[in-house]
Amino acid sequence: MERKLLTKDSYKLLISKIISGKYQLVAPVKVDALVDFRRIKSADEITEDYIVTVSSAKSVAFPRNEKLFGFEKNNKKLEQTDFDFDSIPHTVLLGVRPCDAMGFASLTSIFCWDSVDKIYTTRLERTIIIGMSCAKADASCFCTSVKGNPGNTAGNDLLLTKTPDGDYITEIVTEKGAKLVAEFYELFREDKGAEKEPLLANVPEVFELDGILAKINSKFDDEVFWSEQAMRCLGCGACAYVCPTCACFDIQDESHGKTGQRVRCWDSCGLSLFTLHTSGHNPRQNQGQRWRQRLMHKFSYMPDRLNTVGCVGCGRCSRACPVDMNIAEHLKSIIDN
Amino acid sequence: MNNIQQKTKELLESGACTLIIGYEKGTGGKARPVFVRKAEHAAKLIFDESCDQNIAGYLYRQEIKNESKKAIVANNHTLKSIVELASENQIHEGDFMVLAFTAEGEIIELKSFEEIEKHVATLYHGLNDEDKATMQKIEAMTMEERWGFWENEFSKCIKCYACRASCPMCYCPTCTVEINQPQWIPVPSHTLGNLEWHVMRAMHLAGRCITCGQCAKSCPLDLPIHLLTYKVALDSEQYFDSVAGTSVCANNVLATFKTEDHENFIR
Amino acid sequence: METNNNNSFEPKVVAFVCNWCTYAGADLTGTSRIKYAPNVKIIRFPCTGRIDYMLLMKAFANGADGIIVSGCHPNDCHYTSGNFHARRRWMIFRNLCDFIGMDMNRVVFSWVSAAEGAKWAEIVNTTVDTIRQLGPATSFQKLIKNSVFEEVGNE
Amino acid sequence: MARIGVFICHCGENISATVDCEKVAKVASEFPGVAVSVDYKYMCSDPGQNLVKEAIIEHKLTGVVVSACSPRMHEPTFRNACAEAGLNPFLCEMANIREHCSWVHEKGDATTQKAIDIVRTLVEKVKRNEALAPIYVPISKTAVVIGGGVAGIQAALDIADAGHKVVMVEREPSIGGHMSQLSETFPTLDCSQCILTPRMVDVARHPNITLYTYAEIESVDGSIGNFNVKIRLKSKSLDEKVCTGCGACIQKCPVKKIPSEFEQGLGMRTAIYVPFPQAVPNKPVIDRKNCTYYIKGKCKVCEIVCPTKAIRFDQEDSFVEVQAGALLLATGFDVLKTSAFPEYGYGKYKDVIDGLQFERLASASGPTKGEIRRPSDGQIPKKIVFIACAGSRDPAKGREYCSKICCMYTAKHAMLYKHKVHEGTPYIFYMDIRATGKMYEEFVRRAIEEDEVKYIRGRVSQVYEKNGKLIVRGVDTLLMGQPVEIEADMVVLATAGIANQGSEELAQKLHVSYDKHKFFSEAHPKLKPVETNTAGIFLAGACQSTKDIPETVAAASGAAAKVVGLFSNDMLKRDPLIAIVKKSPPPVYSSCTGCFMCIQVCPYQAIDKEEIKDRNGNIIKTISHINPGLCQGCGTCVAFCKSKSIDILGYNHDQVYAEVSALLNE
Repeated sequence: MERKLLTKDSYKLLISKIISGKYQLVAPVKVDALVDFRRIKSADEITEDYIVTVSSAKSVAFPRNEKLFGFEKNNKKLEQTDFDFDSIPHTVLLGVRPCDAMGFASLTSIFCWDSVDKIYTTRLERTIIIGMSCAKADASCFCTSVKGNPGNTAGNDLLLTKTPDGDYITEIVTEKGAKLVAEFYELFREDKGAEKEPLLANVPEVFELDGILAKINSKFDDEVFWSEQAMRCLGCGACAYVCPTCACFDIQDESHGKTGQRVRCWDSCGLSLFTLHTSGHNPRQNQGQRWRQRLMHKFSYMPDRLNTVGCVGCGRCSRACPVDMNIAEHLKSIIDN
Repeated sequence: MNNIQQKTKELLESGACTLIIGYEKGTGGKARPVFVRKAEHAAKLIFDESCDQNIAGYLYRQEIKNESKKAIVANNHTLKSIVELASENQIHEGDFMVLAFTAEGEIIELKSFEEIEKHVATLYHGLNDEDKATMQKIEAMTMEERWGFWENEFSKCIKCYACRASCPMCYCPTCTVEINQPQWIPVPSHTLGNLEWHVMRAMHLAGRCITCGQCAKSCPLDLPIHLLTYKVALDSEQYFDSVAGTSVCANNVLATFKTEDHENFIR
Repeated sequence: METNNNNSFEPKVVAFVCNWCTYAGADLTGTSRIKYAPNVKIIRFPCTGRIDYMLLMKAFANGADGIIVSGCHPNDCHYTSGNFHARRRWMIFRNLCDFIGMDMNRVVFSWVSAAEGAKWAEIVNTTVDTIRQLGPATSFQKLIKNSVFEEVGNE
Repeated sequence: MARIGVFICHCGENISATVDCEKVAKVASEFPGVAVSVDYKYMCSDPGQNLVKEAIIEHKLTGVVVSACSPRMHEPTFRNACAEAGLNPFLCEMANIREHCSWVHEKGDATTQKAIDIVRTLVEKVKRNEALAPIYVPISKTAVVIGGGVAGIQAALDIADAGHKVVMVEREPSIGGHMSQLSETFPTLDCSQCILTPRMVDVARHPNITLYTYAEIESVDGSIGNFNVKIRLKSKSLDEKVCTGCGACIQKCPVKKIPSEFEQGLGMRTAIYVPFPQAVPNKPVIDRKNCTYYIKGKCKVCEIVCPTKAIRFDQEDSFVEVQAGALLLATGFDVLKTSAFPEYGYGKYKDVIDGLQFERLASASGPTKGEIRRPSDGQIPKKIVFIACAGSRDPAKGREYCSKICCMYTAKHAMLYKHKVHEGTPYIFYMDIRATGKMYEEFVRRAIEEDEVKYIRGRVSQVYEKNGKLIVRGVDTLLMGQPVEIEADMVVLATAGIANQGSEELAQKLHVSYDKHKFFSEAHPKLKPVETNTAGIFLAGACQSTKDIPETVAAASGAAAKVVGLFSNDMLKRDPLIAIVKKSPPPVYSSCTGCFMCIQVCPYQAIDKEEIKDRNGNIIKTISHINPGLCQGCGTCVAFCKSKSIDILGYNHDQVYAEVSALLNE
């Protein structure tokens, strides 16, 4: 893979040039005590002091609310305003962790499964992902258990790895990445061939993925197992909403008087309403069944049908969970049990 | 710490209890709720300062209601919530055992709602210094600043409803947000709908919020939404002398009235 | 808040009133032919006790610039105590709204009896004047406009 | 799909002078769901109504908006018209563009636009209206009258005479109440017993009245039309069916020194007794607290002397249950008896008595046979001081209200005294004289002018005994606060009338509200003075606030009329605009979570609990339930319920939400 070097000064320059150019730049910034992605106006806003951002980067391609089309009722006639693809901005997404970047593959596999979701794909196409390798990890990280690693290039267009002297090793992963480098070629230097591995965080493997994949289906009918696992789960949607691969959505019409819009917004299988039928019947009656769905979807249905694991080991769900439903720990118990 | 393990072990061994709801050490050493059914697992249980999560909400969960002999390891927040939940007819005396702690850390069993009320009466009911300071800061702002502050906060809300799920007082099997005829709270998480949601949530907690702050602690985006319910709790106390979680037979502040209630804002 | 210097601004005001006192009072304003500003439109409720604070939120969310809530004077409630319950609810609600920075000058609470036709006209006129001075409820209107297109990058 | 008809009325020129009605009709015709929209000169005229009716049939309308005057004016008119054309009347709404629009605004676009907005709002509402039918509740045509004083007697007779069954429950061994204790009555000075006793006998004899004396209400459940009243019949230790009321037992009873309640402690009675000679029923009861047999286990003299062997020492309390359509509370009042006035020496000096005791002294059947003699030594007092407002209008020590009857009975007392003791001098200390009834002022004037009663406007500060006289110290405020001291032989306090003992307990059993003085509260101080806020429970007499006899009887007849009115139909027809607890499919059954806070909110006690059971009868959950017979449709519970599990027909969530939205958005 081709490598370049971006000095710390030219890194800042690159950011300024991107902002002043045709791209909008989205990067991690400090939002009070947290770090999250925001559109930024200056390089100073960016922070590097984070394990992962609170929210995943998925909203660049799969925003939490997406207006699919607008409508207006006039004199008993309905007029529709189609989605405006021109409104999708060209975006550079900076500071994405390798786990997050890997998540786009999962999302894409869902949004392009039987038919292609043009809005999603266009948003993703217009986004250049500049990843940032992890130098730190915490107790919730487990990317190495799902075939990722802190310096994984997959899903990135460029991957930066910060060296001790503050420069960035730049790996050019895709054509798109190469184009961006070409666009700002004057900022990139030749790589000195520094070793990347020692700069990366150590993320121990919590479980053996193949073991899970092999065993999880056999646990499906073990109601006691799932209900014990989900005993403390409160049934909120925090895990799904911060997850880089959760793709479930709801479709809502929002209207004021004669005008309105159809909106696609995030939804979560953890919420009891998710599967509630009009009849009152709920095929997933208890939290154990909903929790099972979450794990099965990621570790059985997606591998089976989409040939991809629906989890990138970012650990966000565990961090966001009010009751510490640590997914890695629960997965491990599938093997142990 | 050991006395909780010892006590619960005895309860499980003797068969006095078949389930203990308590705390254990979770990821990164932070405390989390745990359900212990076997005496040999009693060693998992901890009780220390990190156990500040309000876990009273588990008491009315159907799975747990079905358990006949259960005990809950209750911190002060949980105790207050138990009182409030009892006053709202959601939990009933004798359905569970309550293990609490004296100021000295001694484990005690509170055998009746009356004993819990008495214990709760000895506890501090106000806000902590940090929250007090934040409240004062917000109240000192101009109206525009306050709006700006909350608009920014509400814009971050992703409507995961962790605040609702973790609040022991949010026990409705069908929440108003789940009603779509009419759609009181928009499903998408835009600022306008988020604002409506948080205002409604705070209003629904009028006279019921025991100021544990669990909603904010649970928020993945760290929104200071506990201040909204605190505001309502403080007003309930200031104007109507109602403090939630102190009396099993108290009437809700908005379910009662006095003919001489304040009305200087009414023309 | 931007003040509106444009004279063309016509405030949109919703009045939530009880059937027995204020609705009848407004009828009396009519039969007495007392003129008032046409900006206020009435929604009838059986009692102030029925008026859900979420409807006030909905009024702002639908673009109202101001709100009047009005019912029977204390002790005059057709249902004896609906207005007392409402009064407590409003107290808590308006303090909460004030806390989040909503302009409570835009929400007028009043008691207007079936005999107070003139008071109704006065309440409407002063409310419309106040809101004319405050200008459109831009804080809410901004949220209404942005209600869907808020995503990362649009903060 | 909705097919709404919109009918814009010009009201002559009342509307069209300022509103462009044709434009309103045209714009409304383009609203979604509107099938027809027309304007017409006089919509309420016959041709106008026919326009509505024909449109309902021609366009198969599912809803109608008549855009005209206030619904308070013509809503019934147009709802009837709709019903005649086969449309449920509750699918018709009025858009008030006259009182709320054309009459209050100048002619112009803004006024027309407002009319359009109002019409649009009501169109959106009516789309969500439901066809409703009046609620019918079957009525058990029996009234339970609680209390057998003059109020209860009057009400019971009125209801019974109208052909309905009455069950009267009296706590004491005899009916009659306070009125039977009175001597003469103001302002006519006719004998109280003479007018009351025949009425008492009427009650006992009336084929429609069942009388339970020495009985109390044990419990009440149910609601208007169908109360279930459980009555405790306290043991009289006697078989009433066997007893002939000969009185032999009373004469032979060895315990003779029990202060008589009827004589207000001024006379004595036996342990087996009838309270007074004219008692109804005139059969004795044994006062077990004072009976030697019950205290010591032996005596039984009454059993020995009874010619019919009616005494039953081992009789226990029994219960009867009555299905009643209405309850009438006539439990009366009491007088403030306490040592509330130590400064007046009440309870300390035998010759300081209250007004009710004076009535017994003045009564021909009383302990002194109607002669005014002081309790201490039986002497005829030469000077009597009457003190009005003893405890009334006294927020500090007594009651802040005016007891209302004292001014008049004190004047009467002074007058009776003067009539019986011509040389005597009556003094009355008073604050104000309130003589507002028919012939009342004249009565007081007579006391002052003809009977020379000495009225002194001022308060008494102290009464004390000195040399066998009661020294009354007060001030005369009409003489610039000059101190007054009277050496009296007797002092009569017009003590405050207070709520009857046990009224609070009874109110709680019946779920009727009461004020801070424990008097029962009327449903509306002006418009519903004899109703309580619990439908089907009515009030008569002094249990609501102290009242004199004419007012009590008027209230009793008023309450009786309400009961008779209720009983005039087999079914109770009620407006269907009431609240309901929403149900949903299993496994939720209802979003109601059973916090039952709504029960506290309801002003009408219309909310109770409902158990949802599976087919084996196991309780799945307990939720709130609103009794359609009691709900008045205020909707306070609707706005209170957090989970929005309660809704109200006619103003439901969907309707009002749509109205807000439609009012503000085109």
